[in-house]
Parts: sequence; C-alpha cells; structure tokens
Amino acid sequence: MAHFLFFGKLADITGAMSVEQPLPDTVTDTSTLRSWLDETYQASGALLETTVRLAINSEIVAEPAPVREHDEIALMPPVGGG
Amino acid sequence: MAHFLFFGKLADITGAMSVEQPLPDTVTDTSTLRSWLDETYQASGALLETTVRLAINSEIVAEPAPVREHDEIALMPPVGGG
Amino acid sequence: MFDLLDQPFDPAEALKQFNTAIGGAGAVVSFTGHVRPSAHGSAVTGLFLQAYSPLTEQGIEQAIETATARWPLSAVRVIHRIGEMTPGEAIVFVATASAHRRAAFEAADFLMDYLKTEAVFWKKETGETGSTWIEPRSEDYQDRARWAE
Amino acid sequence: MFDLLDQPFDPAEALKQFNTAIGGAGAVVSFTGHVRPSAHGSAVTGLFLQAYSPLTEQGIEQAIETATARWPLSAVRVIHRIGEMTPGEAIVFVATASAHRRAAFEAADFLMDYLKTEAVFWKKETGETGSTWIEPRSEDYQDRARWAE
Repeated sequence: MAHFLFFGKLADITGAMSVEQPLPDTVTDTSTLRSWLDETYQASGALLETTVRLAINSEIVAEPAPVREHDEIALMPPVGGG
Repeated sequence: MAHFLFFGKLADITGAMSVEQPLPDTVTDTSTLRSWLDETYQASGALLETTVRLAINSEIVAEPAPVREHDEIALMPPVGGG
Repeated sequence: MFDLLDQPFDPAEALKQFNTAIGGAGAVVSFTGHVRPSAHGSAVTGLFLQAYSPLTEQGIEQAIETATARWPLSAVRVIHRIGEMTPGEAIVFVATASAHRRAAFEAADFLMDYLKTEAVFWKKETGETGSTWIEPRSEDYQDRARWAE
Repeated sequence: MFDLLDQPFDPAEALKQFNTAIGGAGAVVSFTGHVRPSAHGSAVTGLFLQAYSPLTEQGIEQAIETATARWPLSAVRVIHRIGEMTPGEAIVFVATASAHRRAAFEAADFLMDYLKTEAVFWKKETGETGSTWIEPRSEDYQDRARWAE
C-alpha cells in the first residue's frame, strides 16, 4: 500500500484527502504514477500539471523520481499562506 | 523685543534655549540677523551655517527673509527624530 | 521562534512577548495578516488553512535561518494559523528586531513574501457564493522575486 | 492618528488599540523604535528628545497625509515621545493598515524615513562620557531619498 495525500483543491477533484492504495506494477516512477492517478480519479489532467509538485516521504522530489510501495506520496498544488 | 529659540546643539553654544532681546536697527533680514547673533554669542560661524534653518513665527522661511520686532525666531540645526 | 497554531491568537500580545526578548535592538517591525471581511466585493464568511507537517515547519524554519543569515537580526518571531478562521482573525504574525531599521523592515518583508508564495499552506476562502481555493497572485511571485540573489 | 507623548507608552498596547480600528484591512505593519542600550560600543544612559510645537505636529500630520494620498491605507497611527527617556523605552511607533501588504510596508517605511530625517526633533544621547546631539546619518538621508517622486 502507498499512502496518497491530496492537498488543497486536489482533494475536491479526487474526493478524498488521504487514501491508502496499492501501487499497480506499471507504476514505478512519478511519471507513470501521475498518469495512473489522473486516470483513476478522472482528474482530466489536473494531476499531470507541472504546478502540482510531488513530495515523497515528506520531501519534495525532482521528477522523474522512483516511487515504491509504502511511500507517502503527497500531491501539492501551488502553495501559499499568510 | 524679539523672541529667540535656539534648538538642539545651538542652545549649548549660546548658553540659552529661549531669549527675549531687542533687535538692533541694523538687523532687518535673516542675513544681518545671523551675523549679529553669531557675533553676539561668539558662535564662531555656527549660526551662519546653511544647515541651520530659520523659522519665523513657526514657519520655516526661505532666506533672505525680513525680520521684525516681536517675531519669534527659531534657529534650527538639522532635525531628526525616531 | 516559530509556531503553527490551530487556535486564535492576539498579535498585540505576540508583540508584547516579542519585545521582552529583543536584546537591546533599536528597531522592531511587525506584520500581521488578518482574514479579510470581503473579497472581490462579496462577503467572506470563513478561511481554511491547511498545512503539511513537517514540511511546512521545516520550510518556515529554513526561511527564518535565511533571513537571519542575510540581515543582522537580534530576534525573529513567526506565528501562523491553520484550520478554520473567521473574518478579522489574525492568520499570520511576523516580527523582526535589529539594531538597524532597514534590516528589520527588509527581513519582515522577505519573510512575508516567503510565507505568501513558498510556505507549504493551502488556503480556502468561503463566501456567500461558495468556497474557492486561493493561490498566490502574480504580484506575490513578483514580490518574492525581489529577494533573488 | 498622531500623538506627541512626554510619558512612556507600550507599543504592544498601541498595536492592540490600532487593531480595533483597521476597518477590515488585511495587512497591518508596525514599527517601533526603542532607545538603544549602547552606541559605538559604550553604554547609553539616557536620550532627550526636543520638539518645536506646533511645527513638529504640523510636519508629521502633513507626512501622514502624504502617505495616505500615496498608498491605499485604511488607518495610520504615529506616536512619538519627547523629553527624557531611558534605554529600552519606545521612542516612536508607526502603524499602517491596508488591504495590500506592500502598501502597508511601504507607507510605514516612508513615515519612518520622514520621522528620522525631516520631523522637527532634536535628539541628545547621554552616555558614560557625556552628552552628544545626534543628527541623521547619511544612510538616513539616502533612505529618505528613495521616496522622491
């Protein structure tokens, strides 16, 4: 199982903020991951956008990066507080 | 009588912050005023400096400007608070 | 130095506490961001701030270190709210203390630009016509770009 | 909007009062100047601030009007001490409120540059080795020149 976190507007698109889900064998890196997630959640490309960054196990990664079972994978749309 | 106010470091030079004093007949404008005051208080040119501005009756004046008996004449070295 | 709070706080109280620890600095600058009562002419009823720990905290602590290395600061304080907020409440408080006025101003300004564009938060505004996720405006990114070395 | 005080005041209390009157502005910046405990490596024991009423008040009110015309501010507050002060006490407090973060920062910065170089005050610092009248430094005049239109 991988642990997915959809932050900000992405949770509205996927319908969940936190999801535990096994990775299919075809998903080995962030590129195949994004395509699979975008299709699974019918996100119409929202999860493919370069403005959406990925953090794996609490570290923002330069893509492509490998993904593995048991990773915590966060999908982060543009950030900003204050 | 004119009313003289010496602000900041100028009071240390003249020995007084506030002085009532008649204007001599020779003093008719800010130029003759400065020379007369500088000599009277042995200020060694400190009252002639262009960084010392004059306010007459609570208004900073462009020099030369006329001076008269009963004026309140303030000699103001460089200002700055905060 | 930095706190993430899920409860309201009083920025004046934060300034009072900060002033007890400024180590003789002559200049103190504070910035407070409050939830606005309206946006684009329509009433705002609430704001929701989401963070991602520990990424959010790590990023802000790094930004404070950057500010401290770049300007001669004797103290820095950052408080940021998360969770549900109502109009008027303080979202963010930044205070800087320095012997130098410009350093205190610039460091507070720099930290706010970081918080607005790079700090790991997501912000949802709720109004009369529903909820919208708010992203930084282009002005925010331009402000942030002023500090590139 | 502006007060000249001959008694100590608490800048945090001033911020608290200011925050009650910011009219829904999202951004509040405050600057506080404190009497430094030392200058040029030697202890400061006191600071004396002299004003010339009503010139001092008129000038500051004019500067506030200039700031209000130049930036979209919903509130401005300036407090300035006169008389004898001791290290740590607040000399000056400036607060600005705006819907726009940059406006609040710039207006506070502008008002401080005015107060440092053009406000009608004279400042005498007393230390272990006697008293000195303090005039603005060249940096202060350079800071002030940034706002020339």
